Amino acid sequence: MFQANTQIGDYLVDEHGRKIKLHFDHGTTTLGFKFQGGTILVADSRATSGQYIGSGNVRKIIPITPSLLGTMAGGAADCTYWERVLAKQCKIYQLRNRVHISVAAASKLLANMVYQYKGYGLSMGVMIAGYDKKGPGLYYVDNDGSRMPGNLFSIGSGSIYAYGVVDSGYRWDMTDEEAHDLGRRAVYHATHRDGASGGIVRVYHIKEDGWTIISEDDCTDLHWRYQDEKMASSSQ
Amino acid sequence: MSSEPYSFSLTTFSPSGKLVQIEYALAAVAAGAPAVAIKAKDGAVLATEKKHKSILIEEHSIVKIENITNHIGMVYAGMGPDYRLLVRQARKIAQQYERNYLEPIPTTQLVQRIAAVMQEYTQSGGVRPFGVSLLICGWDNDRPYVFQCDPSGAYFSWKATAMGKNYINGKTFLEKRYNEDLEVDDAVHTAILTLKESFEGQMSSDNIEIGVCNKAGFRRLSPAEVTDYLANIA
Amino acid sequence: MSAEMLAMSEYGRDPRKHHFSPYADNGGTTIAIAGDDFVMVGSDTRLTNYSGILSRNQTKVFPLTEKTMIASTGCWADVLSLYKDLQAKLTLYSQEHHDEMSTPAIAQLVSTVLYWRRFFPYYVSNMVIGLDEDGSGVVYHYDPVGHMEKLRFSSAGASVAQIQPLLDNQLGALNMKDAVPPKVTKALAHQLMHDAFISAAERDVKTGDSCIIYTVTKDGVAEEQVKLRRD
Amino acid sequence: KITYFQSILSYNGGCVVAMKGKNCVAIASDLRFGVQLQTIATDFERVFEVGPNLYIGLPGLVTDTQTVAQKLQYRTKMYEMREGRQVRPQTLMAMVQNLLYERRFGPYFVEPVIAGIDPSTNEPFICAFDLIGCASTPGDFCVAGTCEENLFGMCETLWREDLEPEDLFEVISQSLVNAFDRDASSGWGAVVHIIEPHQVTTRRLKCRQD
Amino acid sequence: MNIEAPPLWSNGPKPGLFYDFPGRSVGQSLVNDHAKTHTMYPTTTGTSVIGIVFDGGVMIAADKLGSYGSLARFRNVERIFKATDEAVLAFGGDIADYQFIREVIEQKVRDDECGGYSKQLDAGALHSWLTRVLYNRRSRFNPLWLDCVVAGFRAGKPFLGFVDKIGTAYEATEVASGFGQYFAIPMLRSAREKKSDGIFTQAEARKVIEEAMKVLYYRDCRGFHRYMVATVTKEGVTIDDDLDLKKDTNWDLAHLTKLL
Amino acid sequence: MTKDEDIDEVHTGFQFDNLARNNMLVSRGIQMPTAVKTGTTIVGVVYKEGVVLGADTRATSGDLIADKNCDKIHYMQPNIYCCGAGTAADLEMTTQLMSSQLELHRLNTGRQVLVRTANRMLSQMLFRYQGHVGAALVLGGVDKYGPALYSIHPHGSSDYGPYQVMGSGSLAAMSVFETRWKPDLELEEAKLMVRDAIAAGIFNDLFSGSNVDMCVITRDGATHVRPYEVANIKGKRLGKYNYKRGSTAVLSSNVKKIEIVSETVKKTPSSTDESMDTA
Repeated sequence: MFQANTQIGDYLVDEHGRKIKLHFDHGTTTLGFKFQGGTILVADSRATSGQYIGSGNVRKIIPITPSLLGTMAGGAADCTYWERVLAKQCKIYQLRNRVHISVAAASKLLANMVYQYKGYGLSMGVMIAGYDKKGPGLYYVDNDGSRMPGNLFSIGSGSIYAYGVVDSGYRWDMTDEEAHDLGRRAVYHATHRDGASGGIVRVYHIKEDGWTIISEDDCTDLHWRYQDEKMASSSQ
Repeated sequence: MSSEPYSFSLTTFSPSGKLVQIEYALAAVAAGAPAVAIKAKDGAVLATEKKHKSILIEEHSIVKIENITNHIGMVYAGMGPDYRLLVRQARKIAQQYERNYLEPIPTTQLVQRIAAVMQEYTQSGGVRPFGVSLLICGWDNDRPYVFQCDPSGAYFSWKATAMGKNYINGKTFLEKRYNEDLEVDDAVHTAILTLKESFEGQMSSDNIEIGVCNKAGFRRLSPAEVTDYLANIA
Repeated sequence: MSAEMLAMSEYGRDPRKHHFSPYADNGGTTIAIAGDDFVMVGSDTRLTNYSGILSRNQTKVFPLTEKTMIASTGCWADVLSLYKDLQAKLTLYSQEHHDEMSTPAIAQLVSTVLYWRRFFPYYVSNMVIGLDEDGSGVVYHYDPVGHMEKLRFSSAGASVAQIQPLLDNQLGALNMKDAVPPKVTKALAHQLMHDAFISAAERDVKTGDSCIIYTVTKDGVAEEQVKLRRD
Repeated sequence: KITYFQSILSYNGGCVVAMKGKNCVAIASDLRFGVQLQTIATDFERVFEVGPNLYIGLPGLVTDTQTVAQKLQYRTKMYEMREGRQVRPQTLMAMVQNLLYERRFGPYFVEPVIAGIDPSTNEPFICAFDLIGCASTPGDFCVAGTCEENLFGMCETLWREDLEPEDLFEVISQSLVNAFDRDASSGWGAVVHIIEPHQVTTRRLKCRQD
Repeated sequence: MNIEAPPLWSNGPKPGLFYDFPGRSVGQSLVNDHAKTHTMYPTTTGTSVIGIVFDGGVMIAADKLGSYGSLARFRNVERIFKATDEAVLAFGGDIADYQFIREVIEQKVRDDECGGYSKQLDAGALHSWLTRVLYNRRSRFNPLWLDCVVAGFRAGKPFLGFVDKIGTAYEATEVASGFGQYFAIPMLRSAREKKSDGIFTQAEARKVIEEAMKVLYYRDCRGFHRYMVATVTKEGVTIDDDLDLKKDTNWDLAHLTKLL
Repeated sequence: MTKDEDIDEVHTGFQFDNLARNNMLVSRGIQMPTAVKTGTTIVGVVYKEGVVLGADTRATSGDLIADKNCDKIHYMQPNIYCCGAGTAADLEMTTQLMSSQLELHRLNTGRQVLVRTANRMLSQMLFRYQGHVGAALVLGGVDKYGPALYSIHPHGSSDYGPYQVMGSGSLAAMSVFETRWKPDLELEEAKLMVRDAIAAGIFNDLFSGSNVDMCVITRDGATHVRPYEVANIKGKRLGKYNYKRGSTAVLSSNVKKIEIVSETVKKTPSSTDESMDTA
């Protein structure tokens, strides 16, 4: 199906040299961190095809098992497809071994899968997060097959803004509410500054008993809410 | 010219604060064939005497009243060749303005710019002032305009004026005859009569020229039309 | 400009300078709107190559099952092949299962089929529309390599940029104070689709001639054709 | 190679739309100043006042937006002083055309949009240019900027004849806001000028901030 | 411009930038850079084919020139052939590819006959089959450089279809390839629009086809005056294979184009 | 010394001050934006007493229709008109410039301009720019030698003949003339032929569209009819998109009153015909 020397891009003009606009949807600010209360994943919901906003309502946090989540940054189809494959593998693993797969193993499976396609032009920057017997787990996996564990990742074109906010407020011993708010604020600020992030800020929390959706707020509501807070605090 | 003091350069002031070359240019104008301009209620009229040095000259081969644009006309008193250069300049200026602003040049703007050209020749090295005064009439902004432009670069807006040989008589005549309610036809008559003040010999369509400007634009009258006007006066 | 067009034309050039591309952009626009018990999908009927109209009467919506249709535009050769491939797969499925595949299952199938060509993609803008198991309308929208999204309304193809903001505004009630999304009736869906195609035909050279609007309900598919500009 | 974006015209983002109404015109723009996807400022005005009821929007590369705005200011002020009259919209159109076409082979990356009311006739006037000064003067609306396709779609459906100033405001605002909400490089606030013979109403809109 | 910033992860976007998928950067330069390795081109070519549906049948026409670049190399090439009683095919593009596919189709038809299948291939079937063959070759980057016009019957109804070298296929009441698309299609369409019912008789169809072939001869440098017309009706296929336009052409105009 | 040109900041000739910067951008891989092109079908035909010119009215930028009703038949002189295809700005400015030069020529010579003069001046100008000024023209007019019709190509070559076509729809238009043209056409025949040729372009070429414009030039002058025929009517919308006043959320509002020193409003009769295509 694929010849290594055939980069499809060479043919994205028609025979008269006119460009063929082949845009893939892709997604953009995702954030994940571990703290005393588990793992938090936050993501925006915008998918852009070129400059055009293809969708404002994409689920960039993808359930893999009841205790595992994956995030999506890069090519939307790449992430959804391979995380779907991963979900299947995890299910098989569970059926074979009668235990939930660990975060480490799941992320390793994914990294191995995409490593086979290294150089083929996949575009993925994902986090695999969950909770297993070692406690909260968080792994970064990308399309080259890189995989690494960590306490805090942000991925996507808006990640630099999210890092700024989350780094300034991050403590291991945050309460759940503080963690939710920090994640939400970080991604909100990323959506404000990054053109390719936006829509809805979704906050997921993974604890021992699985993941839950904490909140899904429209960026615009958050903006005016935070704006009001600023006004209120400055007027005091 | 070397006999004159303060003329070693064309652009040097005399102690009394005059640029004598400009005065000489005005003298050339005053010696030129008379020209008249009258603003009427619904237009404006230019007229000039066009006497030929020899009866052998083809009368209508030379014209003095020229269109600058569709709505602006011009005539002169003084030196013909200088005038023709200014006509070409004026046409260029008008065309350039129209290309810049997609709107026919307003008469005032044309006058300003042509006056600037004339002024430049009073101040630059190696040139002499133009030996002509211009009468420019045009129609824009729903009304007629009449301007005079002198070799110095000075310009004036007139209700009616005359220049060239015997211009004082002409002006005096116009001061008597002019009124604000003139229509173009009357203005043509008045213009012819003004020329007559100093005209020697029999006036005919061969030796005067008339241009008329109104809403529809400026045009030089054909010899036949001039003959008609002359017949009406006689 | 004629010189340029001639240079571009097939036979105007030195034969050795022909350039092969497996892709072409054949235009076309589709819109889909889902209601509670129906789903409406429309396409324009103009098929173009780079400067001319190949056909004035080519729908871009194809039936997959009795309650599912696919709307695809883009590279027409890919559209036809994708459709044939899906037809084959659905035939196999129905013969194996003695049942038609459900709309959500087809939606997932389309995503996977598209992704299988990840490194030599089908150049198509796709929407799968149909009735789900509860009989309510659904629209699935795809990018060329199979990223799928379930929506209530969407547009795809050449004029998507012209049409989608209007749908957002009129059906999503975005950017209007105190407005709530309206209940999507057949009349509303039809009106919006009709007006959106008219607007698109005004501004996009690749959209025009006419539009065919299909309404899928549990009773079957109704079809209506509306004339558009032909220039 | 820098990266993907459609053209240098969308490097900084921004869009402008102008519409005719009944004895009025409106011109509106977004307020984003970005560098590719990074939003630098959300209060960047790209619509400039040229005369009491004459405005010009200059979407495109911001450095050129500012240069062209300044050059036009110079030219229009000189015109006003020389001729002792206000610049008419048609005259401004000619000026812009010349300014842009002079750089036919090294263009400014702006696509201006003019909206105004002719002071002598009170006729509404709108026009739009491409980057080398080809003017089009439609009777309904003009759009330019990063999301012009989106804007065309909105305006084409929403615009109708004889809009009163208040209705014109709603139509132009809804067209603009919904159009740039589908565009990653414009938005973050909008400003709308409704121009009537005797007054200009300027409103800032509450918009999405992502 | 933050152009030198490293990507956020390998193969990912640089800060503040879009993702850059391989192949995103499309442009003229790519065409030229890779033209050598990936360009396939026709050598001996045939130009336009035109076709039209009339009341009770289909008619197609093609001239008989095989061009080698600008050389009018072969002046008696048949580009139309009868496949079965219900299908004729005409081809523009590379003559060698045409002869190859013709061979294949003729063998298919013979196989069907020998196999004793009762139903012969009709135009609809051949059209569908061609779309698969051409799309398949296109997908392997080894295209058959052809524009195919398939005329005849499908399920007893007149059928006229088109397939190009990448598998773009459609049916229409008038089709044309090459320059025919520019010159002939407008003529055929407007001729049909002038008829209130939009239906040509066979004689009318023949007339517009002749007109169109004439214009193509006048204006297409790769056009020719000798041409073939194939007509498919219920009665079967007739091919007029030795037609000549020369006597109908008029070059008086030449005297009026002296440049002043 | 300050000249008028400096005050107006208007230069005769092209400015290249942005060129270095723009070339730098190109070298960094940035795509240059495209200018509006008028894909266009334009034609002209000579008939017994004069010339009929025709054009469509669509201007495109890429696949987008930038202008639905642009005027492609440009005035050159009372007896000469010129249709243009190619880069819209080039056409507009080239014809404006030439029209003004021809006007000077007319004033300075005091005679009606010959069509051949216009042809020569245009082709010489385009030749000077070596095709960089992207104008493809059909030039027609009537002078003392009778009707004349030229087509001029962007590189400066020109072509004389009884009918001419240009633009992306030219091939479709050509098919009409090739089948129907004959010497000594009557006016009505010529108009119909031009109409059909433009319509062929409008309906078959994607980059030509909207209306048919026509200009008939005879010895007595020219009549420029715009539109001659509305070939396509915009469909009627079914919905009414009225927003309740106050629907749009406003952050701030400011009203600036304009002091009107003197007001004389005159109605221009021509101002209504622009809105023709918007119904």
